[in-house]
Amino acid sequence: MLELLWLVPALPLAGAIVLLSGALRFGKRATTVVGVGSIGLTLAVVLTVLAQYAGRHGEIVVNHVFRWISAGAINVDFALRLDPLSAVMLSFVTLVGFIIHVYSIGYMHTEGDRAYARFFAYLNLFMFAMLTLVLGANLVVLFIGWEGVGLCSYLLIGFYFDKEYCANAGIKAFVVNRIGDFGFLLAIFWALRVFGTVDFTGMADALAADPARYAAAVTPIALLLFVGAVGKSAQLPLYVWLPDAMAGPTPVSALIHAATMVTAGVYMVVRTNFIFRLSPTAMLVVAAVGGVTAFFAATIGLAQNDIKKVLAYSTVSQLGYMFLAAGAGAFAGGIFHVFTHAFFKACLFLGAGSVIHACSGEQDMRKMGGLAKKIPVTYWTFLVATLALSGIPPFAGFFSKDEILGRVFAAGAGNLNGFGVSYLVLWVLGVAGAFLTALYMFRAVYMTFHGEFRGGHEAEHHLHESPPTMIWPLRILAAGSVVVGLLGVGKAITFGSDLNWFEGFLHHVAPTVEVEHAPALGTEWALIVLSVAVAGAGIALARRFYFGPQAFAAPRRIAERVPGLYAAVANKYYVDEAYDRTVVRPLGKLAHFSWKGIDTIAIDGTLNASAFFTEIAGDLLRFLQTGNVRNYALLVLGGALAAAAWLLL
Amino acid sequence: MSRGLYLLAPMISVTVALMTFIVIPFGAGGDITIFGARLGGLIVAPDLGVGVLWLLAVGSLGVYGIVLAGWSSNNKYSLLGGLRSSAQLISYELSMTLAVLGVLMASGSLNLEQVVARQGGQFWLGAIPQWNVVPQIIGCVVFVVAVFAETNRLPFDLAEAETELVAGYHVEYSSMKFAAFLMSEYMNMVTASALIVTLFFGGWTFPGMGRFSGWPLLVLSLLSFGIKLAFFLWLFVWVRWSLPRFRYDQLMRLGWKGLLPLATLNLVWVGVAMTMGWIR
Amino acid sequence: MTVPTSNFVILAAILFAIGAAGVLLRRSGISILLGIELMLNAANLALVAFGRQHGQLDAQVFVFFVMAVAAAEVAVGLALLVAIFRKQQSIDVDRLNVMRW
Amino acid sequence: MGTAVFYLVAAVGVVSAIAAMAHRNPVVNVLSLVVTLFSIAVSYALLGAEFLAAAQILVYAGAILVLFLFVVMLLGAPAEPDAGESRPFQRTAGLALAALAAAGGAAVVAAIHAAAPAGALRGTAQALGVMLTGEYLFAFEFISVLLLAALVGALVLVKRKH
Repeated sequence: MLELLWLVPALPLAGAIVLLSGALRFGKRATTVVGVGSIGLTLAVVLTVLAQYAGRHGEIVVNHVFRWISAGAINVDFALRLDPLSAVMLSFVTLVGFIIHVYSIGYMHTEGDRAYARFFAYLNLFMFAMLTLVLGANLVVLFIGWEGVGLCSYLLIGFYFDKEYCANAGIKAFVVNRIGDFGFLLAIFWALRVFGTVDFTGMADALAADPARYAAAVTPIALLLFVGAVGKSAQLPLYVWLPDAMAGPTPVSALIHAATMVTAGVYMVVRTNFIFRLSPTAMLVVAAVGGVTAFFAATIGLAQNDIKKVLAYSTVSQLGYMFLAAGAGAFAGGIFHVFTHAFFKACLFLGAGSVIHACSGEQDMRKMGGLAKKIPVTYWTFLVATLALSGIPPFAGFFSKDEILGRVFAAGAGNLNGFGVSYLVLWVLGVAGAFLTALYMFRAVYMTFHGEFRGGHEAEHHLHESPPTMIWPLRILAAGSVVVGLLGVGKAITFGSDLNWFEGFLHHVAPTVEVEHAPALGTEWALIVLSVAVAGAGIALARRFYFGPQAFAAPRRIAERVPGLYAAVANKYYVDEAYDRTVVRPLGKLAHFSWKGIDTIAIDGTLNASAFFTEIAGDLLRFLQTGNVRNYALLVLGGALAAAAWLLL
Repeated sequence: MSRGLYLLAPMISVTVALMTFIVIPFGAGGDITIFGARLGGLIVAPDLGVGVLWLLAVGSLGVYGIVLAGWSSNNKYSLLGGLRSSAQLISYELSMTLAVLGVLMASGSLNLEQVVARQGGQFWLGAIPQWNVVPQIIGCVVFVVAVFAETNRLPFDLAEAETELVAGYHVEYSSMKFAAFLMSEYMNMVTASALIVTLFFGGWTFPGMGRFSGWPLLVLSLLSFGIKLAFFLWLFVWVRWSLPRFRYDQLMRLGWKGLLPLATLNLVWVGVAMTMGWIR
Repeated sequence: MTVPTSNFVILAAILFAIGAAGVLLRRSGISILLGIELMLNAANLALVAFGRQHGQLDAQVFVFFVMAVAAAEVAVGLALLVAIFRKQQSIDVDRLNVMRW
Repeated sequence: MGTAVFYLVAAVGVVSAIAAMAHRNPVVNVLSLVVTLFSIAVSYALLGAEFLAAAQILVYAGAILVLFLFVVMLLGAPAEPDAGESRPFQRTAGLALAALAAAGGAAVVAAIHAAAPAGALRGTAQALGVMLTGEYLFAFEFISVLLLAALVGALVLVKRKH
């Protein structure tokens, strides 16, 4: 069965091709069968493959499909690789992907047949790209998937391309991603030059055999790879595209911008951890970017009123945690957070979708409220996922976030790579972020589901629970948000007995960087209690601010007292405006100059001038063309004699 | 139109007809010596290395006589006859040359004496003389037909064509000038027959000639050549009274679409047969 | 005795000059083609003469090729003349100036 | 004897060449050129190129000039419309250039006059055939393509559109 690994990306691709080759003229039923069916089949294949793989004890299975590039000493195969890391990714990507496909049946059913088919074609294509990314056995194959998900992201964000802000958001996502991809490409070239191969196994073997030889190249390659990851995973300073990407349909936000694609950056860093772990600088950079982003995005999330924007900044923030973990050497911990996050963030987004669906497309939380009674299933699933995200035990997020914070603290206390103080500062940021997370998430919950409905009588009348195809995915994902955390119960919680199945499973490919002086058990328990307390404090504050008769009074007072700060946060620290002023507009001016100044005047002018002179020359020379054959003969003979004379004399 | 050309035309015809004969070997001298010189082969110009080429080159000049006659007579019938003749001659010369090439390949020489020598003395199956006609029957047929056309004989006498053009290119000629044309035509007939004999029917050789030498060989070879020549001259006359004249388009079609492919086929066949060793 | 090479070359030069004059001075298309043929033949003669001077047969092979090319050229040239004559009832090349500016 | 033949042939060739270029009657032009080409064929024979001599007659006299004659007659032997030269400059320059070409040839001769021929050379059909099918095989085959192209071209040009 493992030989059939190629089916995993091939099935969604086939689905996409079938849908696109039908020129998007299938009816809804046919589209559903093809679009969802292909992913269902993929899920079946993946489950079979994983069931078989479970007995292999972390063995690395590489499946060479065909030789792709062969140029001199450079050989790149189109090869798929199944190892614990890709197995984990494979499992939740396919599962969450399938659930979201099912959810989309209900969510998109109001679209026209064409748009419906287009949507599922793109979703299938996205699944193909994501699975290729996950399964790629070398950087180049990974890069195909990388670009593929970027393309699909662009297509799906701009799905409602007739609305200008959607199209612009798609372009923005594409362009910002391009910056990261550029770094990634450079990293691939550099790796190819240094290692002579881009194969993960080959590079890891080369590094293991002679680390000193590659010492100089490791840091730049790692940093360039990280540039790519920053772009794809929406970290500072390239995070700006992700909030705008909420312009796409909600299932897309759930699938791409929460569960799968944005985690590709984390996945890639963990995938190439054999490079990162050799470069303390790069590790610190990864951790710093992640930690700062985690805090920074959380603060922005506090002041957002669009329910999807809140979730988007939450995603950015959580991705920051993942990078923080990776940067602290807890690669397995990072992936664990990716794993749990996929469930509860997908659940949150789908819940948000359900809310939006219920409110007839309204996304502003200020016009919601009191929805808990109207759409109870959505409310309860949303609440479960929120608790998971906030890190309340025993929900999934608690285990993964606690693992991360514990590892970061350990790295700081154990003076990892000599950057102990830095890691401690990042730990503080992380804890503060956890507090803010609980705060903004429960703000969203209270604003949306509690209090009075603020959306007007008309909208209230339309409130309704979503169809089963949307409810059941919510239930499954909510259940997942509760249980998946148990896969990676931390050492401290079980009082030192190693029950962390997740980390053990990943140990072969992404071993955690252990620090010399691990914190004592008591310290760890203190940390656990601290993080839970912080989350609880966040929830309590949110309840005080946004619940009950005094709701909104306190935040309004704060906003009035420090208007500058509030405005800055509400306007996302003016980052977009700053980019607009420093990058976009100068570039626009440059482009305008290239067009008007260089292209029109210099290049076109040169061409026109040469054409003009040719015309003049032709006007003059045509007097030679008498139209008389004998005259031509005379000229030819004269010329021949002149040539002969020149040769002879 | 131009009296000089008008007079020149029959002269050209006769001259060319006479010139072609000089390369044809018409008998074997063997070891006879006359006035101290060894007689050897009976041929007018034995040293002309280009032999057959000469034949073709000079033979192709015969058209000038007809064309000039047709044009200088200042007569529409004449002009038409001349035009027809020039096109016809050019067309059939191609097939004729290709047919001759087959013989040349088999003989490996341009010299007609060599061509004849290759055909004499040996037999297939003890009875069939090794004349070129046997392996190259297609070439032979093509050559004979083409030669009929080259000599402007019926059924290809479109240049004269009494029923359409009165008498074609020589309608305005009379007395000795007319006689010159007729003479050249008959001389061409003789030359053509001699060529057929030389190229395809063993020339002056005859079965059993190995037993003779000296004067008897000379006499018998002349006799052999004469008999074969007479047969083909008879054939010319026989055909003239047996077949009607072709229409002009039929003539052209036969030349280009019939004889030319056949001659090419013959050439290919000779090449293959020689490569495979079926003929020497 | 053998004739010196120079004699042939001079003959070739004279013939070439005559042919060139014909091409340049005559107005009939046929005459121009004839002049071209004469020039070609003069060049051929010089080629063969020089070939003998240097003891090489290659010159004769070249002449053979020139003849073949000349045959092709004449076929096309005469076809052109016939086509032109059909069009304007004349082969006066001075009247062929429709391609003039 | 060779020298005597050469001078005779050269004289005939030059005179007929002049006639071929200068005579008003196109038929005379063609026939004169036949004579010139004949004299060139004899010159070839004198130079030892016997195959070329035969080929010269066969190809030029036997085919090319017959074609000329054929066309001349087909077009009704058109004489030049008027004797006058419409382009005086053309006439002067043409004559001057032709004279210059002849003089140039003579100048070349002056350079080689002293040298004796490398030796007798017999351009037999066999010798040329070996070269044509050996060293020059490609050119030889290419000529066949050229001839075919010319054939098709001529056909296309002359064929009347229906």
